[in-house]
Amino acid sequence: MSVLLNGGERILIQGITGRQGSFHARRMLEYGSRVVAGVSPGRGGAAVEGVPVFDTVREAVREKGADTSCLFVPAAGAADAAHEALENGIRLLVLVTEHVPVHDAVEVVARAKELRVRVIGPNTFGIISPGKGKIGIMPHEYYTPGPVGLVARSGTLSYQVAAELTAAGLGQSTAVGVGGDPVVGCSLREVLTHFKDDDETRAVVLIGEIGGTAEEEAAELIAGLGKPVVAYLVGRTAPVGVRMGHAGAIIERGKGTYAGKAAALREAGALLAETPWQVAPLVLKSLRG
Amino acid sequence: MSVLLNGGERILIQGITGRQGSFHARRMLEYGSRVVAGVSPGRGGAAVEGVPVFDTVREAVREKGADTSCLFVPAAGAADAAHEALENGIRLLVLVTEHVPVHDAVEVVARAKELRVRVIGPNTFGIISPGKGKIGIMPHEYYTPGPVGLVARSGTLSYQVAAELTAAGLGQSTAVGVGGDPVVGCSLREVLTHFKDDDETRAVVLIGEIGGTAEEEAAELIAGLGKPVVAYLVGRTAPVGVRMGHAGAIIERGKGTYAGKAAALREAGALLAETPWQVAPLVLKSLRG
Amino acid sequence: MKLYEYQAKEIFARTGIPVPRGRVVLSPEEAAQAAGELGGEVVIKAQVLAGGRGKAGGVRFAAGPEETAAVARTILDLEIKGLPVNALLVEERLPSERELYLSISVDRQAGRPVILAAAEGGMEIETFPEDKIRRRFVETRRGVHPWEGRELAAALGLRGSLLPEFGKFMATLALVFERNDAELAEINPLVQVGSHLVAADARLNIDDAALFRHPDLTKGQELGTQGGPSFVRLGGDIAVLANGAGMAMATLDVLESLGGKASCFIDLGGGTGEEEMSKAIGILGGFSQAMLVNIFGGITRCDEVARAVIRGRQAAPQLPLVVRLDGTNQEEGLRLLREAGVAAVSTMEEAARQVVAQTGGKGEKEV
Amino acid sequence: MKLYEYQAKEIFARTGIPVPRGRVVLSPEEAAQAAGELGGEVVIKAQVLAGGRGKAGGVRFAAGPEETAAVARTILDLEIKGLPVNALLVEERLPSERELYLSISVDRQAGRPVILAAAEGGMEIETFPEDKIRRRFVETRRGVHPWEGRELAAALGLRGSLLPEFGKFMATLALVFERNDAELAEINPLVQVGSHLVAADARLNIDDAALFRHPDLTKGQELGTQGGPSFVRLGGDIAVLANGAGMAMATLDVLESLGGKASCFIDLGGGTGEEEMSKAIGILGGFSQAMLVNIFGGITRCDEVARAVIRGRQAAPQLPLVVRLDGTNQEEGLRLLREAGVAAVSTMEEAARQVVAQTGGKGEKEV
Repeated sequence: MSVLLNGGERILIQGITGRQGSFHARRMLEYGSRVVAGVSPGRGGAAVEGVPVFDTVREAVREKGADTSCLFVPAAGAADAAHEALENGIRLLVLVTEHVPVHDAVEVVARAKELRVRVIGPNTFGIISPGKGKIGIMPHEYYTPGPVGLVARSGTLSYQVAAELTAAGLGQSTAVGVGGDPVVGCSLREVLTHFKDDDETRAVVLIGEIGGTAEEEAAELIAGLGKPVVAYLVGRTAPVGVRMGHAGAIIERGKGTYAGKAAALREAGALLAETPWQVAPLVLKSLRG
Repeated sequence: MSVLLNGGERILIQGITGRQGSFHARRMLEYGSRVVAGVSPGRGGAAVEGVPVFDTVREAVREKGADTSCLFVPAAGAADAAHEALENGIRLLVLVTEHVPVHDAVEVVARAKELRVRVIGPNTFGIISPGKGKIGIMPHEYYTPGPVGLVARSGTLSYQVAAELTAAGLGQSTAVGVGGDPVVGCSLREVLTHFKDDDETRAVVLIGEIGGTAEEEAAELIAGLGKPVVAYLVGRTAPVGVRMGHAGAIIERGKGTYAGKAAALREAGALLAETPWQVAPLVLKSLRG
Repeated sequence: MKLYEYQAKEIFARTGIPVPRGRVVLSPEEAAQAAGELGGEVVIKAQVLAGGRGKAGGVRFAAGPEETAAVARTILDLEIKGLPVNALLVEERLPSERELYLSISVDRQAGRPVILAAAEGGMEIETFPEDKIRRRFVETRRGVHPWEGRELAAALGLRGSLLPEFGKFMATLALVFERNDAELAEINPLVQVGSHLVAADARLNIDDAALFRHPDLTKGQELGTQGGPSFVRLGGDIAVLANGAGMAMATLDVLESLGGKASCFIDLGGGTGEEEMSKAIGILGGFSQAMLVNIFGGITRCDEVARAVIRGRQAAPQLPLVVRLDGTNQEEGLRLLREAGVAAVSTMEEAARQVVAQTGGKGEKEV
Repeated sequence: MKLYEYQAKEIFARTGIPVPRGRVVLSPEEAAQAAGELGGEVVIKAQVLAGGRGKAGGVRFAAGPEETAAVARTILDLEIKGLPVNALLVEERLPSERELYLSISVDRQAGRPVILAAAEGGMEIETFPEDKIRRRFVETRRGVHPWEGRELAAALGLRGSLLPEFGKFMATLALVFERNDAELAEINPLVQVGSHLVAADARLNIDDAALFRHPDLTKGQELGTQGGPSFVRLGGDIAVLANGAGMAMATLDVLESLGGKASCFIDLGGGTGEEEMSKAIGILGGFSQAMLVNIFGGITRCDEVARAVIRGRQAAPQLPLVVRLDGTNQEEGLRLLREAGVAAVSTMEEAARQVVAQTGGKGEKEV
């Protein structure tokens, strides 16, 4: 078993004729993911990397049975494309697009809840179950199958940690990016519940950052998880009230400080890494321990 | 049994301190309806006709257990007040207000459906089960208990017909105004289904008018009703494309003509009256027949 | 309230819907000037609130200021369905490659807005075969997204860049519909010019009941908007004052079956004040041979109607008047009328027969 | 993007939220003129994008043009949290009877907007005791209705005509929030003047990612908005170029624990073009002793970063540079750097240690 993915997904790429869409369609196909269709309004009838392109999600679902979408549509049209997926029967939506307006994200996430569609992102690198499949943009060469479940808000930092784990001989059961934006469809906490039930996952790495209270809420589950958790938090040195990069990590109104998150995680029983290269040793220790 | 009302309603008057609200609160109390509270924002703590006034529906429901609202709030604030009722647990909402913008009515009706609240109106005279209770503005002196179920789009015309029925010795089980506006919460058709199941109702009078297709849709139920139906339609001489008064009766795009409605009703087995004073004789005939 | 084409197009353009370049003019001279500014061929369109304008000669083409002035003069002299032509819209003539139809209106039965689209345009939607029309209901709280337009466009057989173009267009029209409390927003034809879509015509009807929140749209409105009495002009000789649209229509039907015909009627909305009522009665008297007041008071109170009738009648004291009052505060109303020397009859039937008799109708036909 | 108080108030007023009479001025002379026009007592407020303005002397009262000019001069000479005061807002001083707090912001955990209200105002909401704050989540698709505001007002203990007033006020603030893609719309204090409510202060922060649909709000924006790289100034001496906010923060944390400190950093958003990247690198070089490029390419491609580094470096060729590239197209990136004479290190840890050593940091502290 793996988390969120089962390998049977029939994947649609929304925005497949774009630069990122076509590049990552090829990369997903290389990795063995079943990309069955693309959508690019006005480009219906074309093909990208051998994948047929449709004008609408409706056609892609009808003609190719797509049930999962990986969305690369630029920010201005991302919410529109996401709603198209939601209303046309897509069950898992991986919203890779960065810079989606937060009001748009609120609407997409709210509607997805009503329709019970799982949304990962926006601003996510996606999901990878090494050796089984991937939906997203992570450089899959750095991942390898194994016992560590990885969940992160940040993309590149999680690649760094995955690479460190792999280099230390620690493969990953599934790595999930919940997305770096303020409002996302799936929380750190929710991914932990999946790891809890996953036989293949024997330890969990949680990569968090300042801002919001997602880490504190996830921490509440750690004691009952039955698996060791290694947490790595960034933003310890970030000034208060300054937005740290695009992702919107920001300490506001006294919420979301490094100290508060670190304390919550530590008290819940997580081991805390202070650098990316401390993560793998702590995981090894916790698995032995 | 009676239709829509059971006499146990705990009635709230929204807009009770206004001219219409206070006048009709008194009239409802006179008729024996259980008016338990009024709402008039900013007037909380006052009393009208001995009925306590609250600032919010929330308080009226909490303090007095109101479950039904009769709404007199002027058009500009009617939708807001209606939503307040819907979100605070009111189960039956009689929207008397005229001139509610149709976009507002669409939202109120849609939300009521989600919450499974019954909405009568807007632009309705309400519901009366003679001798048992009334919620609305009809001049109740013209009604008397009896076997005729009456449903109408128009208010005054239905008073006229009720008076004719009463004068002919034909009392009414329940009289319902669905409201004269283009979009209403409860259709003629829906009221017919209630009359079908009502033991006290032995014949039904349906008062319709040109515009829309509510009468045609109601006609579909007449054959299976098991009770005679007398229909009276107005607007036979109305010019095409002209809005006939406030209520918005209008023949548009070839839909809603007198001829089409009359044919549908006649074919379904209804007896057609051509004047208000023909209704009672036809009912008598159908009950004998 | 119906807006003129040029008003509708102003609103469309402001919201982001492409419309032809052009402007509204009041004289042949202005028309010529507009044609000069626009250059090339122009289309000159009568600004009247009536359908069938094209068939009546109200839409014509011209090239250059001179021809435009001549055509403008001709159209300004027209009367279209009884309406004078006071203004013209002079626009660039578009090199249309395809004509479509697109509208949003409120569907009474469904209780929500519905979008109608067709891959043909230019003629009245009523004449379209049903199988050529695509329908899509609007979930109002969700709004209309461009993807819904793309699906509709695909169903109409549009391909390529027209698909996203139609999607944006439809979403924007839905915004116009929503923001302006429209009953109808219609583009017919919607034309394709190269890879773009342009609203060649525009209709926008605003819900009278919602005008209070669109102060910019209302100017010089008096009767026929919300709150006041609703006034409808007909063709006969009996002025009718009734309360409620149903009662009003019943009265007209009954008059007709007795051989009479109404000249006009006023539907007194529930709660109309005495002042407004008496003003309305004064107006009605102006073009009628007799007047019928037919009131069954519910929320309307008979005493107020009686006072209004007595006051309003002063504008036409010689006009034969038949009054029937029933319902709320009936006794007081009848007493007031008696004191003012106005006889009231007791039933609607009797009232209708009397007024028809007074205007020479035969009043004999049995109903 | 944070708006200045006067900009926020313009938007508030346009949407129907009452604000004090007043105007923005740039000099003591203009301030005096404004005070003369307003008459009576005025309040003069520094227009800076920083909290704690009042404590820093940036909000003061005056009466009459002369005193106003003097006060304005004083405030214009201030520096508030390192920011110069370039503009003042001169407003009528309101006879406030009560101060309230009202805001709408996006709640990350709930995934939707939340309204906060309190029956006290004027101080920072962070300092309010939790039990004085009333919260209400917004169902965005339904919008915020006045009745919700009335319920909140009742919960705050407001009575009488203030109840419907607060209801309308809150619904209008929600409109401002929604229509402007706000992250935060805050009124603190919201003051009662007679039976009315007025926004005495105003904060409006717009979502950078949504600025593309608010062209009216953006002028002279270059860095820091969506699409381009995100630039943050810090206090140290090492310029940091990283991709992804998480990686950037990790880099800063690691530098600090090794005894170094970043002068500024740029988060290259995924898919930033080479041109933009090299421009960003040029800017960074300007106020730093050394530069650290730390990239793990996912959607970012190492070869593009390498080209940008080589180009951008031309602006400061003497600046010590440490590069670490990993991930997508890594080989090509490393080859390009080698050819340009730039040595790349292979791990993040090594890169951090090298750059700290080059700026005199001890680089010894174990982590």
